[in-house]
Amino acid sequence: MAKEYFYSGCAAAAYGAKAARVEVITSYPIRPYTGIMMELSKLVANGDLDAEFVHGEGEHAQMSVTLGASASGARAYTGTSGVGVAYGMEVYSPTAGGRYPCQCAIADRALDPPGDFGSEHTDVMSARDQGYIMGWAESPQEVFDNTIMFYRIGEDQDVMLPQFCCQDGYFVSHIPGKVPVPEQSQVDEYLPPYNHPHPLDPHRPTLHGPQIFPDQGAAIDIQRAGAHANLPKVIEKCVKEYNEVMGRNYAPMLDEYMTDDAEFVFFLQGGHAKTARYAVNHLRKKGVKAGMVRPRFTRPFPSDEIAERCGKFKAIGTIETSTSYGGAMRGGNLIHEVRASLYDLDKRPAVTSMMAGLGGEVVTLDMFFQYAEVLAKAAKTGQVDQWVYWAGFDIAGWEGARRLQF
Amino acid sequence: MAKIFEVTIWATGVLQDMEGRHASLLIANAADKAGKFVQAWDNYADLPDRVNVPLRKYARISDEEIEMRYEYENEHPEMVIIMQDAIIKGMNVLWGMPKGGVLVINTKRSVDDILKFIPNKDLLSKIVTVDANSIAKVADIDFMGGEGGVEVVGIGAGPSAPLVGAACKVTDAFSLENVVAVAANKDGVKKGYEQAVVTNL
Amino acid sequence: MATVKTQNLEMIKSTRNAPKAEMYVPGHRTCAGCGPALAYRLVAKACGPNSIFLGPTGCMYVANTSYLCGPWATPWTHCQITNGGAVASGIEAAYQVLIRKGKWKGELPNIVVFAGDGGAIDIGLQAMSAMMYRGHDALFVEYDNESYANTGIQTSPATPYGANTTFTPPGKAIPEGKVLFPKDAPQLVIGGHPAVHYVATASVAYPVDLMNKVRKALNYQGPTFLHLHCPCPKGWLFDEAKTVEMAKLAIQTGMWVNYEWEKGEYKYQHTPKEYKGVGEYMKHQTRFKHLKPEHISKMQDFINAKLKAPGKPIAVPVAGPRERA
Amino acid sequence: MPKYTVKFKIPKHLQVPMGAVIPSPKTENEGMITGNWRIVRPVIDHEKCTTCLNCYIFCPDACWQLNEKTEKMEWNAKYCKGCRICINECPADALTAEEELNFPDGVVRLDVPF
Repeated sequence: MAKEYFYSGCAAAAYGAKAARVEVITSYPIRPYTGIMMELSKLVANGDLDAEFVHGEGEHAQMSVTLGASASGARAYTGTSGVGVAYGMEVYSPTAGGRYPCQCAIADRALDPPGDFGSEHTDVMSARDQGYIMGWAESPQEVFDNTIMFYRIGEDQDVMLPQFCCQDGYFVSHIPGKVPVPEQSQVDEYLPPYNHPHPLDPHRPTLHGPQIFPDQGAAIDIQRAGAHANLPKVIEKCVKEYNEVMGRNYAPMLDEYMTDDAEFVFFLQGGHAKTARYAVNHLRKKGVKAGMVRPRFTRPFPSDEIAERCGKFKAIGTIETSTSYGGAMRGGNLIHEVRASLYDLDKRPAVTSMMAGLGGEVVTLDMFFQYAEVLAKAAKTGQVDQWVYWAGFDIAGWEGARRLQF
Repeated sequence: MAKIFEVTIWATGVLQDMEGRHASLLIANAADKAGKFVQAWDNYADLPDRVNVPLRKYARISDEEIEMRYEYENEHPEMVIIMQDAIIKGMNVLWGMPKGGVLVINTKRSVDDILKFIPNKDLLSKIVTVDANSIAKVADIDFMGGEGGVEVVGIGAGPSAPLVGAACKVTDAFSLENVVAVAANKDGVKKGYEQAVVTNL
Repeated sequence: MATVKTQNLEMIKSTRNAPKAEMYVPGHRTCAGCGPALAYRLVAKACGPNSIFLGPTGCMYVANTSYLCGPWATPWTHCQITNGGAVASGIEAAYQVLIRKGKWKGELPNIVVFAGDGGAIDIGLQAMSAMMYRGHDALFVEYDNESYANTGIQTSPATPYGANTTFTPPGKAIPEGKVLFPKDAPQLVIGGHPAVHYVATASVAYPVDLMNKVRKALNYQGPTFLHLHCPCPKGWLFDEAKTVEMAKLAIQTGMWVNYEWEKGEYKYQHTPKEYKGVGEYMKHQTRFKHLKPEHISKMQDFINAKLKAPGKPIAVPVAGPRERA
Repeated sequence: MPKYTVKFKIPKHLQVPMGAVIPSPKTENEGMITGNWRIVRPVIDHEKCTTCLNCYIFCPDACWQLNEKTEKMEWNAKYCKGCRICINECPADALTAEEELNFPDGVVRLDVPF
């Protein structure tokens, strides 16, 4: 039977990778994801995990090592944070386009300047359009489960795509939570050994990635697009099976909380969803019909589900944990895709961008309450006064909404 | 859409990369002088060029605005210019040519000798031969005419001049005087025109 | 516990008993008379079928795979010009674990990175150095055609002093074209990588020697480095029939020295009794045509200094900030 | 409500295998036939040839092979680019350059240079 442990998000990712029997691991230190590799190196050193541990000379090398290992038929695992994500950028498209389903754990971190080790989604959100599967976990348990689930989804022969398995730096990666760890036999039953249809193998030689004519470019892009088109089906299947085998109950795409009769919802990804749930509870006590919607995947983006299930709300506040300077609405990244997903509905909710959790700042209950006021008003009037709100900065009388930590 | 007169130039990689480009530029610039709408470009997939690889350079001339500007190839060249005669053996140089096209070739060989290597010669109405190499020597190959570069030394100093000069004999899309006007080696253009042997087929 | 090669590829005595099988087969878009292509063919011949080749971006990627095909009878993969060493590390690590787990049966394949000078000692230096440091059992070959040739001949750290490239054109202000002296590639590897026990330079002018150095490198366990002199008719601007002749001239003039560095010991090959002047080499190449006598003698001084102890680092004249091209 | 495209029809000439992975060639790469690059071809005089194998070992395109039965060098017209290295490196002057157009055949004719 599953034993329960008290794991940080980092430890959860490491033990998830161990359960997935990763074969090639490559590391480079950067806070806050470093803990994942520290755990794995111990497991390898003690012989608890039979894998090659390659000390990369940078994130660019980490991504390259996992690409090479994955192309040779080994299950490969790496990870990074913040500026490291940016440094690996060149290799993301070759990995996704080459269809090498390796996994890159992300404990996100603000980009410079100046040096800031706090959580912010902007780092990996900037790499969201390369073809990677990508989604944020809310808790160490979900980090553990996603690590295994993402491999299963990415290695599906209809998909064959690499994955960003994301968690909020510090908030999820460093604050331990309960993680029920299943038996290895359960994981083996769920996740078959990695099998690449045409690896780099002298016994059956193939050439990987020769030049193509510009005219063929669209055709090869369509392959990546097609793999993403297959994803919702595959995700549905793989999450369902995971729930059955491990006795969990994950929604495939959209995790909803108190949405049945909600007038407005907070729409956000990652760890701050925890706080959002508590905020919703308090608001409900006050008779405010608030709810929360959390996409489990950012790529593929759950636009179908949003169009299907979020049209009924009067207002949606996308709690942005990333920046999109100069982008539409001048807020974060989520609002672009949420608004776009709702566009074809006859009756559309009012949607506004609500900045929170940038650079690792604490997203307080109070902030959700302030934003709730805005959304409640929008729900009444059917429209928002601003595209984007910066709680505590752009509206007077919000003392305490943002407090300095030290 | 307006009728477009397409010219495809075949040249030898590295050795004639610049000359080939100059041939297309001579044609385009000459037609431009006559107030036509023109276009001249290299085949993108043929570059980076390699020593001896066959290269394609293109020119287009039209009386009206050319609406399809961003394409890779000339699909239907009415005139094909060969900078180095051995290319006709290895490549279907008349690829896409509508019936009644013209072939201009830099060679010291006889027309019959050349036609032996063109199985689809029935597409041709005329063939023009000229020994351009004996009229204008190729200067030392250097990096002056690099991909996308500015032609600082002027265009048409080498064999491209007499070759395009010869082409003037069989088309009115661009005129001798305009080619002379834009070419660096004006004498070469004239000699090419005079020495060109036109054969009707 | 690392899987190690048990193979002992035997030395090739003469051209005649070189392996017949071509692993780098006819059918590639490299220049007529391409030095790197010749080197590739010889390296692949020496490696044999149980090999995996990596092609960082460069001529030997682009020209060899234009379009959607390639000339390798073995497995091959493209990698970025930046990461040849890192992708090779991943492949080697994968085979270590796959063999250990019994998922792949057979001798650890020869993993060979075939990188240009840019992919080896310029933008690819970091990944190459890390592969050497970590001790992956792979061979890193730098085919040196002394420029970024695929993009139309731009200067690289291997481009010799005084060469005309499309990024170092000679002009009134900078008459020499390139004013800097090149990096010493083998020294970069020898100098700081304890895991490396074998580094050698070879030239396409001496194919048997080249093939044997490849095999010697492959017989060594752990990382090894080969620096191959590969004349480039397009980039150096000489008649493509003279590719091998240029390589020979380079050795006769001291512009290139064939040597092996084996566990700290230097051994030299093909040293001429008397060196010709560098002018003898440079006069055949249009890339040096613009040079004045004083430039040639500057090059001669540099070569003379190098030849005092080939393969060892020497001080080079440092260019002023304004002229650094 | 619009739906996503899930199935794509890709015309044959544009089809690329998954991840652009293709099988390795065995003895020649017919995707790039280069014999049609030649301006001149090397012609061998078997009388003079000493089968020193310089042409074989110095050919970047592996276009000279020794036929062990006949002990004669065999030239690969399909791929030889006519670089003339073999002619330059032949110590016995057994090789000469002749214009390709002096020969009626020996070249695979292509529509595009690839």
